[in-house]
Amino acid sequence: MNSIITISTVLNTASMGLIILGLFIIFTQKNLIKMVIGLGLADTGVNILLVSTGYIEGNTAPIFSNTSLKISQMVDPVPQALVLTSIVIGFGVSALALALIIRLFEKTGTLDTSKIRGLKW
Amino acid sequence: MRKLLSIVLLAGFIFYFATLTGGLLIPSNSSERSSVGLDILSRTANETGSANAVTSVVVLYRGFDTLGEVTVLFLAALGISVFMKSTSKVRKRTLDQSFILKTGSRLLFPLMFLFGFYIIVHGHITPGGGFPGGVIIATGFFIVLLTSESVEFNKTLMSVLEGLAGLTFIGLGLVGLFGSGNSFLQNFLPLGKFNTVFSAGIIPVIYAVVGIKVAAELSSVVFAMKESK
Amino acid sequence: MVNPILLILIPLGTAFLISTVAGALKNSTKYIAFLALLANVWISISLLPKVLDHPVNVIIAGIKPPVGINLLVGPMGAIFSIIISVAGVLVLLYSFKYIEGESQSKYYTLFLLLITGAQGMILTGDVFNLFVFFEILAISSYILVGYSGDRNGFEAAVKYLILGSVGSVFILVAIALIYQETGTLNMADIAGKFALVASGKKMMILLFFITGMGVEAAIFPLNSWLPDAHSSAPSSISAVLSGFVIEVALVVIIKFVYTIFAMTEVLQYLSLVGVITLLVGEFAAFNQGNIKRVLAYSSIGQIGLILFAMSLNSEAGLSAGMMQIVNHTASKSILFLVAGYMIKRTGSYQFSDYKGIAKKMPVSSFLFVLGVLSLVGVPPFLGFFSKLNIIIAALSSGNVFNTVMVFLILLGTIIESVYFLKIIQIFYIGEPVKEGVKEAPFFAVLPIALFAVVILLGFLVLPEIKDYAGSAAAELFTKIQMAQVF
Amino acid sequence: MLYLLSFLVLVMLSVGIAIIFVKDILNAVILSTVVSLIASVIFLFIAAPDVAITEAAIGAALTTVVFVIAIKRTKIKATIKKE
Repeated sequence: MNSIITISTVLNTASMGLIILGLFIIFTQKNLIKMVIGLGLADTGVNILLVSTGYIEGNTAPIFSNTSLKISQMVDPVPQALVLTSIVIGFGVSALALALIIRLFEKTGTLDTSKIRGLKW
Repeated sequence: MRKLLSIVLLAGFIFYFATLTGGLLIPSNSSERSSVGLDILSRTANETGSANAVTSVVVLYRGFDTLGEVTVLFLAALGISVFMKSTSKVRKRTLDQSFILKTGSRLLFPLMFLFGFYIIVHGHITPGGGFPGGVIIATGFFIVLLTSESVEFNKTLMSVLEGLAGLTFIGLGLVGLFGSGNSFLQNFLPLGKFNTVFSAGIIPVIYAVVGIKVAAELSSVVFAMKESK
Repeated sequence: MVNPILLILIPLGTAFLISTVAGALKNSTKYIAFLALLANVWISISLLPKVLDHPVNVIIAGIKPPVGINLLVGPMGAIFSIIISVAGVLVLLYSFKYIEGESQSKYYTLFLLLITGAQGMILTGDVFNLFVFFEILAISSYILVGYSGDRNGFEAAVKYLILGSVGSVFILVAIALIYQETGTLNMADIAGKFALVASGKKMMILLFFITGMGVEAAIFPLNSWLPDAHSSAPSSISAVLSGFVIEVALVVIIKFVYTIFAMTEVLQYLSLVGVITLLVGEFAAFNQGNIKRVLAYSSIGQIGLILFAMSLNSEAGLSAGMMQIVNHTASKSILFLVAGYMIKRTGSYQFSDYKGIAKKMPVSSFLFVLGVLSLVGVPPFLGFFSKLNIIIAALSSGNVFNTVMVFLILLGTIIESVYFLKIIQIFYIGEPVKEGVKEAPFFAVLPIALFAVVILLGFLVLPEIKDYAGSAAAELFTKIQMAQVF
Repeated sequence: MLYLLSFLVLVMLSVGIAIIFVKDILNAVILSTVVSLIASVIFLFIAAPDVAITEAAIGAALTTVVFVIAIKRTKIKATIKKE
């Protein structure tokens, strides 16, 4: 493989980009809901990174749907199982964050972190 | 000040990640790769009887993680019900839904339920399983509850269902622990014929429990957020 | 047969059980929770002698590691699960009267899940499993911080949640990179395979992990959430969060550095970070007027001290750090639990309103003083011996850096004693201004007194404590336990 | 395959960057759903159908539902307050 751009570099760019983007949104945006969106983006980025660690170019999904499939032609199933867990956890955290934000909004009337001054941010 | 700090932090992070991608994420040579996953691929068919290796990892090899994962969803549902508790009055629906919507949703619900069930019980053969299947069943509930006035969402029933499904999961594991296997979540059912629905021992059973739990938890998450006023 | 997996399954199963029967039993579910945690205490104590000579390796789903998940319980795991179960059961007893309101069963479910997460993080032998339990611990703490339902609680919970989730993103990146490099998730297997990995790569992965876990452990630049979260939570939860949650995260970091990555070269920086954390915490605590914020900042100071002790790269330092954790759990729990009833009785968070409260709440105030004495390190309390051991361990390493650090620690201790004396002086001097303040109920005083027994009579069983802490230190330092998995 | 994947990643990242500049929060949520959906297509391409299904069902669909509920509940109150 002489070409610089391979599937795994593309995947790494995607995951790195999404993680940095997500963190950027969390640290610079002031809207709380947007911060949660940033969290979701960073989670997606990590998930792509995890799946790409098990990816072997040209191989098929790890499902023995017929007997002709060979083990050496399959990708690693473990990272995929980890990502299933990570997606569900990410959803749980986002939903919880939004519920908290709704209640905080009911108490303060704003979603802007610079206007919520009960505690030091 | 905060913005400046975060930009400095992010610049550091980008640099950090860039060096990492340069040095660390060099595409590894597939022929030399040795990993737990490739080991699992070679033994899953004989050991678990599940055609879908991802399912066998999720339910059996890393079943303890899955128990933790449904616990996280349980926690999220519980947390939302804690935060929304002080305002949990049942809202009278004033919206008058159209006849087509109501009838359509009632027709759709059994189909969605069946489809979700199909996805769950075929989790060890095809892609899918407890999590997407549970989501589909939960979506079926949403459609009915959003369109018809007569059906009320029963919170107590849902929390009982969540708890019972969790207890069943642990109970199935404990049968393995105190039974012959002497280890938590041990597969104690026969493996059956490879690539059929009734195969793979406790995998479909556990996935069904996971599906019920996920469906109940997701419904209570969405309804706790929506209904409380 | 005592199986360590029950330490995780009993609280988890009880949490599900409570959710099932909450409708029928209403608030009496708390007794079920109490029984479950008592069982946990018994299991963890009977586990300790078994793990001293060789660790217990629990295989899950009948699949041997590294393919399956295992639990690996050495002396450190056993000691920590005793700390978690005992502190848990005492704080639960305190909550019986302290927590009021309608849906108490939810509080107890959350509390049990918090215990589950903490036990799982300490006992597991698998990196991703650690992450799952970390999330259980973290999410239940977010919810419990906001449990009181007031504005500050929600705000602190949102802040804690966002920072904690950023931390978990970092941890997941570290796990993905570990899997990329070694192709395994089992801790012992990783430790073996990491020997072949270039140290630059290992350092990067470790930095990711420390950054992520450091948010939960509240080490210096990552601890801005702690004062808010610990001061806004219900006091029983503050006691638990300060008592063992941050310590669990810290010990996981230390465990990774010593055994899995075996990179003792980062320890120098960690000990510097520890001292900075200590000074930041103590200086910030000095200016606070809110009693719970004082205690929260003092927790930051203490966590810095523990981090310093544990990153001295010597067995003596590690065992002194373990002792300090025991001391901090007991004494900080006393302080938070007493503060909880003082806030409840007077309706004020400012300690300047507690003038002469010792006349109205004599037992509580006395217990508070005991907690302070042990936290600051006055003989003959447990805190004196643990601090002394830390200083001896630091000085015996013989380098100038550690000697300077010891002076900074002593400076921090002086500041700490000054602000605590200020509070105690307010308690005992002056006439009570508030009417209707009365002593905390028996069920609240009893667990506080039991915590006080630990720090008061600690010196009687000091050799034993030292022994156990020493074998826990040896587990981390010599890595023998890791090698016995396969 | 490689070019298709690169194209998808490019679109995904540019949609992600657009989130920073979008003023209306509902639009931002919809853009994040787009990112999630593209991610799920990427998962399908890199031989992870299980992940793709779960990401589409949970990451894209359900998360959006929850976000939209949150936006609705934080907006209605705001207009009431103004009146």
